[in-house]
Amino acid sequence: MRATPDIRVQPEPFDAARECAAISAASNGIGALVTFTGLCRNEGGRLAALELQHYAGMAEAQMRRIADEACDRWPLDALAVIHRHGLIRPGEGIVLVIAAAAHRRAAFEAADFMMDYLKTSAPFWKREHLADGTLGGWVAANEADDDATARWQGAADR
Amino acid sequence: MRATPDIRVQPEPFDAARECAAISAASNGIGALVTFTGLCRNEGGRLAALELQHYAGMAEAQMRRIADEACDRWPLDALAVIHRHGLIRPGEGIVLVIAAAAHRRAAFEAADFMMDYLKTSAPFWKREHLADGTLGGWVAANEADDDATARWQGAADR
Amino acid sequence: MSRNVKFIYFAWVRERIGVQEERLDLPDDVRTGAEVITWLKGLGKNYALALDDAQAIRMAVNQEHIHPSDTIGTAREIALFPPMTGG
Amino acid sequence: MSRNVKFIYFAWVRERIGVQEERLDLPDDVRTGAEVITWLKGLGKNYALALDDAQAIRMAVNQEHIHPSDTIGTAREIALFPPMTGG
Repeated sequence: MRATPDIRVQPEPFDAARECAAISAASNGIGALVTFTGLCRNEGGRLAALELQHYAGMAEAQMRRIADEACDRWPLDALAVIHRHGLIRPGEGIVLVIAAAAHRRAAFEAADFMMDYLKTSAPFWKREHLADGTLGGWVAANEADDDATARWQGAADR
Repeated sequence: MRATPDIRVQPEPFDAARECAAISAASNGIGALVTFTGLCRNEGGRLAALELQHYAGMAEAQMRRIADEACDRWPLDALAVIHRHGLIRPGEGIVLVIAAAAHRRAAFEAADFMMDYLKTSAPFWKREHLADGTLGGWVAANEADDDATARWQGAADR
Repeated sequence: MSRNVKFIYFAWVRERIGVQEERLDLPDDVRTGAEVITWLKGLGKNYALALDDAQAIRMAVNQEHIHPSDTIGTAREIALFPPMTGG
Repeated sequence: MSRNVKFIYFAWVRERIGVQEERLDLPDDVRTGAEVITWLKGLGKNYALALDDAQAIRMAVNQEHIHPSDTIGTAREIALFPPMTGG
């Protein structure tokens, strides 16, 4: 049976351990659990926080589209994706992806795929708040992220 | 600075959340944390437990060799690998890999690499204990695991 | 002939245009994403500045990504923003 | 001429040979992994049965993997086992 993704966009911190425990408890058929946590770096002390702006409504919808595609591509037992918005301090989590499957290949690839598409097609924008109290610039998109996303668009896809 | 892998072979359960927290707390430069947990499946109710036999001494040494190679290949902030031995019940963790890096590609690839090599070259053997109280057979190695490991042995390597 | 459409802006597009969202009467002969951008740029200097670098502008219509060459169809909500940097 | 070597067996290799580990005097003319296996198989039916399928046997010398064609060098400890199934 195809997994139904658990999608959340929230200002509150998430608890990766609690989410993993809930997923593990739901099935004894899971052999592989891959967790990706994207954390706010302090950029060598330069950064006080990241401000995450998002397009409410579309963010959830877009995350769900990507997650549904992952569930179609890989035999997953569970897929959870939580993305925070608002002000996030260094060391705090920004995004959490958990993919659970019978075997590790599906779990690794689904989590990796989720992150690549989240980076390039989920409507979130990061702005730096600097340690000296000033407002920094908007973070520029990374070309490497587009390249990473392109990995999943082979001729055989769709 | 090259990360020093944290390698453990133990009969006791591990706590992925505690290990992640320790790694996150050690550095505010981590942007990506990938956690892989290999769990004992119940195989549709057929399995009472997996017995993990290991070659003490060589298991740690081999895990360290693989982890050192991962730290040479990818710019990691931390790499932890914990493998259990003894009797492990369905739903319990068998192996935990945590890779931390500034960016997600290194963390994903290092964790994936670690698992592929653990599967094919770390001296552990699994035997099934069945739900009906009898002793099952030794689990056969999976050809797909050899193929997965071969992915890392491109012409450009070493 | 025109239809009333809700426009939403994000990140530095929002800052340069100077509003978070607004309702505008979009002429019926504006049919593609690229035409929407050209039309907006005619509304004022702030729009021209915000949307000057076409390569750096992304669009969504009714909360789905579109390419500049795509037609906007029955757009109720059009969003304009720089490349996304979530995750 | 021979040297005293510690042999360790794992999984079904251990069960078929019937011991977990043992010390054996390995003749000096046994130089490669493959020669070790051939020599062991001559020690008795249990060894022959355990090591019959050469494709399914893996070896480590002094706790490092070797190929059957590799020389065993100054082996203090030789381990024989089926393909590993950890992780």
